[in-house]
Amino acid sequence: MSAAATAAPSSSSSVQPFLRLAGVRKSYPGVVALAGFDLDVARGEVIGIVGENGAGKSTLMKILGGVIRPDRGTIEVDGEPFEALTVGQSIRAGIAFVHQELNLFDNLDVAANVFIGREPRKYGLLNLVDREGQRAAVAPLLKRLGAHFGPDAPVRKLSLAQQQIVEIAKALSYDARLIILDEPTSSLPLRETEKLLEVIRGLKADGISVIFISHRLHEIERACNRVVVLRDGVLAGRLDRAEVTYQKLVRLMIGRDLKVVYTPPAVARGAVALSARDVRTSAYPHQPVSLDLHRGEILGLAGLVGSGRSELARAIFGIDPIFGGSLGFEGAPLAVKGTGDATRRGIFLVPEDRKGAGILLDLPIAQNITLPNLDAYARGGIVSAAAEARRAEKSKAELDIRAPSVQALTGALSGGNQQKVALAKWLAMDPQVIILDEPTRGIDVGAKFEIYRLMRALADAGVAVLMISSDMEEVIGVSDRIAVMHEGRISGMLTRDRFSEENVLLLAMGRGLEGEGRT
Amino acid sequence: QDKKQLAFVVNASSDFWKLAEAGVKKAQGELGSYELQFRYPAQGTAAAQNALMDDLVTAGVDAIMISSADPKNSIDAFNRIAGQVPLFTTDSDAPESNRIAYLGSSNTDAGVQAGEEMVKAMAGKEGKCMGFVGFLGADNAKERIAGFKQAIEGKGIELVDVRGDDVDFTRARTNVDDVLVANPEINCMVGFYSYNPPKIYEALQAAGKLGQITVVAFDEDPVTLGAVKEGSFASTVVQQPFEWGYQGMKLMAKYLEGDKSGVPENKLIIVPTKVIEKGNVDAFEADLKAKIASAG
Amino acid sequence: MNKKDLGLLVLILVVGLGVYLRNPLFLSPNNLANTANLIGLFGLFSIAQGFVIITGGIELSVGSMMALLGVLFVDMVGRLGVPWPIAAAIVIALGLLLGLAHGLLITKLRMQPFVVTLCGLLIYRGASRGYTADATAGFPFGSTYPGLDFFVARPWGIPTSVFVLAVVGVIAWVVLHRSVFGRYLYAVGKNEEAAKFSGIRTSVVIAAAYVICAGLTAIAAIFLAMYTRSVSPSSHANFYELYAIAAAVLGGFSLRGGEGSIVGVILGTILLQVLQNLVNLLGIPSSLNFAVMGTVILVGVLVDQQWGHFRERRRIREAARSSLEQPAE
Amino acid sequence: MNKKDLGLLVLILVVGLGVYLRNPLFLSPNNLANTANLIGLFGLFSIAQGFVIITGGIELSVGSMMALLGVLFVDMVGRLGVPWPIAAAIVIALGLLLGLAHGLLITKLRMQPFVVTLCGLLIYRGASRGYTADATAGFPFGSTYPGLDFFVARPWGIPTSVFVLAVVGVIAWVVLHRSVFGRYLYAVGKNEEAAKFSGIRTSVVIAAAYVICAGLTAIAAIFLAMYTRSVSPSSHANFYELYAIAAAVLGGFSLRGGEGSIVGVILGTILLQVLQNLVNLLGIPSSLNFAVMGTVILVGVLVDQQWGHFRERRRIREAARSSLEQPAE
Ligand SMILES: Nc1ncnc2c1ncn2[C@@H]1O[C@H](COP(=O)(O)OP(=O)(O)OP(=O)(O)O)[C@@H](O)[C@H]1O
Ligand SMILES: Nc1ncnc2c1ncn2[C@@H]1O[C@H](COP(=O)(O)OP(=O)(O)OP(=O)(O)O)[C@@H](O)[C@H]1O
Ligand SMILES: [Mg+2]
Ligand SMILES: [Mg+2]
Repeated sequence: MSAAATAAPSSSSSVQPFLRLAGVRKSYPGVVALAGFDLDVARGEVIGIVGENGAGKSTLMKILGGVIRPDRGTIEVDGEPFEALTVGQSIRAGIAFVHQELNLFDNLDVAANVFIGREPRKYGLLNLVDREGQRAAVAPLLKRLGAHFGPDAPVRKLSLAQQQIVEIAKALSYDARLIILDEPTSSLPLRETEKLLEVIRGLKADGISVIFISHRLHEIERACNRVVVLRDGVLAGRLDRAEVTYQKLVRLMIGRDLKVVYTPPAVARGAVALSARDVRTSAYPHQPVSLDLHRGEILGLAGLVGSGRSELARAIFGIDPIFGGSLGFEGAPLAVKGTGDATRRGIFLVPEDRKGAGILLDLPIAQNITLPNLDAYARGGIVSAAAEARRAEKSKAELDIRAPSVQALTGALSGGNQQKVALAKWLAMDPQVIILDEPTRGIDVGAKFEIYRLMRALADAGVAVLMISSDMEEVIGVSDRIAVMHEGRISGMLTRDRFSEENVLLLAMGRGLEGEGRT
Repeated sequence: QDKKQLAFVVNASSDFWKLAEAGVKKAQGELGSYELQFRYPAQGTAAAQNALMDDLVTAGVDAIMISSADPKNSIDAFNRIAGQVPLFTTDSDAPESNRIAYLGSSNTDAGVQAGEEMVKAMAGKEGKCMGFVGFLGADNAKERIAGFKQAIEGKGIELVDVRGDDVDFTRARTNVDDVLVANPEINCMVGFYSYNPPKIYEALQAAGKLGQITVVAFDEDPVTLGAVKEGSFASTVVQQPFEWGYQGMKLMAKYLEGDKSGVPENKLIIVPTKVIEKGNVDAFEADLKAKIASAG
Repeated sequence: MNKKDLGLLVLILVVGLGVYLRNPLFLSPNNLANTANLIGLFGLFSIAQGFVIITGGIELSVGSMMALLGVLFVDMVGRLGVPWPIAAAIVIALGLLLGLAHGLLITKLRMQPFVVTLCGLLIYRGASRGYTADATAGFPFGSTYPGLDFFVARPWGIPTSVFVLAVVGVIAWVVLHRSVFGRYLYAVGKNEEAAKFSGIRTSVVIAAAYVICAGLTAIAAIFLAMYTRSVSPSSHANFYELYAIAAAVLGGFSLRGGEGSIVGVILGTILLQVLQNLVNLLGIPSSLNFAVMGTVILVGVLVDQQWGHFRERRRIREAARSSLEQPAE
Repeated sequence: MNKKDLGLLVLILVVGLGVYLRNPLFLSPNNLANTANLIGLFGLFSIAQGFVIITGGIELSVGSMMALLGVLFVDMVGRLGVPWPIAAAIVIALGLLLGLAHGLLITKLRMQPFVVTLCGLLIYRGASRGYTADATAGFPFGSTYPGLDFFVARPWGIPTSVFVLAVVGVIAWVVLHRSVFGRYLYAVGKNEEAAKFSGIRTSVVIAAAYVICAGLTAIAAIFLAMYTRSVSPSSHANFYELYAIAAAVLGGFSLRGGEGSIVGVILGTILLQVLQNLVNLLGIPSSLNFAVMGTVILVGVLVDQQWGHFRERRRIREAARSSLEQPAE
């Protein structure tokens, strides 16, 4: 690709696009993440980018955000060509970026996070932060996104979903001309997602371009003018709004048709494996929660941001203390003083915060997988590298983890593959009860259905599965029963015959179902 | 507090000062109407000592005797203290300050004595000596070294170098070990601080060179005395810290009572250093034990 | 003032009251002035340390740097006859340069702060000892230098070091808690990577922290040299970095970076100095000095922390109980 | 042996060769044995420190603990006449207890390791000084204790401390690099939260690291006490924790936890001791001891690291180029 060729205006569009990528390439040792990629983004256009985990979406975005340097290719922003952008250049060029992984400072408050790096200042040379101005600017943004916290809230007190909202608010606060959203909805529940889609429409109307990456294809369908499909670092197809269908997207992404059938209902619901009686957690000590989880079933746990689902899961797993009530396992009382007590009985949790708690980014894949059950791969306290590698290879094949080798650092994997590793470490053991907190957060459709299949297989094998999810489609498609939480209590329990988006939503907002009292 | 308080402030913690403490205890037995204190600073620095003296004066002490870690440069602090209570120096002096008097030995004299002992012990042989000390820059070290050099001048004996160890016993030992390796020509050694001779002894013992190298020591560490008794060391030069503590306290008490006759014209009360060698080491040791026992 | 600082203040007051009851001279103007002087002096380099700790770094060379700069200052003024304002300027400039060197080694050559400053600790100590050949640098007896007693003067009974600390403290507070640069310090300390993604020039911010630290340390070095009036390079300010770090940690700084307040580090300094003073005032054997200090810090931090935990738990438990009595809805 | 260790080894060989050329006595059996003895001794507590550092913690009380345990050991054997194996057992048991106390304070009461062990540094130093009322503990002249020279013996010219270090080193290597517990240590050091979510009892792992550290330190304390034969509590092993930390950091440990190797820390110890030895052998003034040590560490780490960077860059550049030449698929 010569410089002359890239500089020449493209024949297809007479208007100069806001952004033009040509021949962008990026390789890591052992992987070609992007193999020569071209992309035009016009003003006011919402472009969806989809692709399997590891297809190179985030890599592309990081190049635009100036976080990494491409090996070659050119980037043209508003007519100005660059070989590579720095973070500063990218920001100055009007590109705002919501990273796939959160990049917040939990020692600062919301407003400070939103304006980090470009604080409104006062007193000229003294360079003090204009804290009032900051707050005033952030409050409406939060409102627009439907957040229930103020600009002064310390970020460390926010849940993951709330933090995601802060990230989005941050991108919106830039006077940006292009906003990149790398899986912004991965942990956002329905209502907040709706708000976001609304915001995107507004941006479009203002002539601001948006690049929207998501594994939730329905969102892509609804929000985008144009969809670009990436596969293995190369362009697999472009679809205009009119051509976009779910099936087509899937075919382009994974190269074959995918039968979108959600899993069949439980074959047989077994005995109660895990029971919670009036359990009180620190987030909502005044709200006792009672719940029975049966063997062989997948119990969906739905609710809005901060409804206390994750807190409940953490309490059951022994991370957080329980302030009242009791847990039972197999009919006997269960005391969990630490995670060891839970894992010893086969009660596992895949946490929502993958990067911070789900896996160790700095360890090889194999070591992550064997970590919870290391004794099984050791003799006399000495770890057998061979046994470990065998197990890891098996998991890699079973879950189709895309990585150069099982000795690769987990942190170098794409988000979706990291999630598979987080799952793999429990599946390599003998689960009795498995709690999955947002199990498909950031996972591509192919893998998603793979995980649903795995969950169902587990349930059919008699495992009790509790799935916390904010993805409405998933909750309704996968669960055998749905428990809905509202502000720390179970506001309703739905059986399959009463599954509907509307019912889940009503309960999640704390209203009773039509024609019924509260459960 | 109706009893008058006298304080004896030392420069660092070491066994040496235990003897002075014994002397102070003996004095306490005779000075019933006084309260005597014996104070170690938190660190062996002049700054810590001066802060300690400030605090003592604040706490109502009536007279202080100090062994300063850095008398030359503490003159202002001394004068500040001396302006409030009578101040005496011991061990190392600050003649320019307003202290009432100095009571102690002369480090230069002690160094000279050690040098003379070395000359005597070498008995006309050529000597290449290595010295060992804690702080090379400290006054007492410099004076002792200077006195030693003065005495060996022109006697065919040379002090090749002095190795410092910052009062780290490990380094004190390593220094001797390393000198034995690196400087095979060395045939005499001097340990200037009280813990140096024992380290010399141990290193020589480990290297099997006891008796082959002539050693002159300072102070009365049990190992040093043992080595003298055994004949491994030629001799050791000892000060009389017990007397400093004892006489010092009596002197201060008398001074506070208005009797200034104890302070001579030149304001120097020199308690002479003694040479301990094979002949008098047993008597010295017995005396030492008795003194410590007397303090109880 | 946040809750942590408040806890520390209470601890200081409790200890102070205890000492006062045992020996009322604790509050005598003279003793207060002496202690305040040391607080001023130690506070300066403890704040300095705070700037580095907030970035997740550490500055271990504080004590050695003070020895080197102190030796140079005293030697220049006392032996070479350099007018003291010039000597002070040289010393502060040298301090800034050393800080810059640390900052560059850490940011440009990506060395661990611990390694860089540990080497600093060794090298500066060695350099200052080599410079005087282990002798003590001091002023000739009876010499006076017009204006130089500024550093030891006590206008209205208050040592100048206290005034300087007050000024530096206020500036540092504004810089750390109100300025853009301060915010960057917090951001860099919490997550350097994310700070970089936010367009913050993290290397500049971190290097600046070391420069500020060294600059303040240089000022403290002059005060300390004037307080001791002589500098024995082998022991001068030995391991003062530990005091500074202890003051910062007591004051709520986290060695992982991103946490801490100026009020906290000053309170930490006060506590440490009161503890030192207490040992001398109460006639506790000096050998126990360290033991007392260690015990009070341990108990203080423990109580402070457990108290917070305890209240949090009680709050939750009470919420749980109250809802039991009147079942929710 | 990884690449970092190799770099360190090369540095040691280069320094060693340099010293040898200037003074061939460097390689004399006597000097080697002397240096090896110190390496054995310092290696023990440096490995100990490594166990704590790997968890992301720090143990600052090493030096003070060695003073306290050393004083007790010498006093028990020398003054109280306790048979030495019993005294040794008591001292090691006490060490383990202190380590357990640190571990519990850090894990159960969630205090910062720096604070806990800094208080330990102060308290144990104070306690040992208080115990002897600042006197030096020593053995009576000429006294011998059957079997006690084990600690200073040199069978076949090799000091026993070296044998002990070899044994401890091999065990530590297996534990850290091959065992389940070692894996847990790394995991906890890299991300305590994630380790907890994997069902690891992180408190137990961390507490165990402090216990191991204290246990090894206690053994080193006995060796050191037997080496100096007398223990002056105010200065004995003062700030030896810095040596230990320096050895670990030189050996590739990261103070953020989760990184480091046993081979590395032993090589780090060797380098530090060779540097100490060099000063005496080359007749460099003692005052420059520290300056030499600091400079060599700084240059060594710098060269090692820059060399690593350079190779890494080249590797990435080559990967980029080669992938360009044969486009994937
Ligand atoms: N720092 C890195 N080192 C090595 N390989 C990397 C690194 N970052 C990404 N990769 C690899 O580059 C490829 C593309 O990753 P990228 O994160 O762009 O995928 P993605 O399309 O965003 O996937 P996901 O949907 O899972 O987020 C993957 O194979 C990944 O393993
Ligand atoms: N570390 C924390 N400290 C204080 N409050 C917290 C913390 N984490 C969560 N919370 C609060 O606890 C409540 C319950 O949060 P939890 O994460 O359990 O909810 P959730 O239903 O899983 O929601 P989400 O979808 O946000 O994960 C929320 O109000 C949240 O703000
Ligand atoms: Mg991605
Ligand atoms: Mg949640």
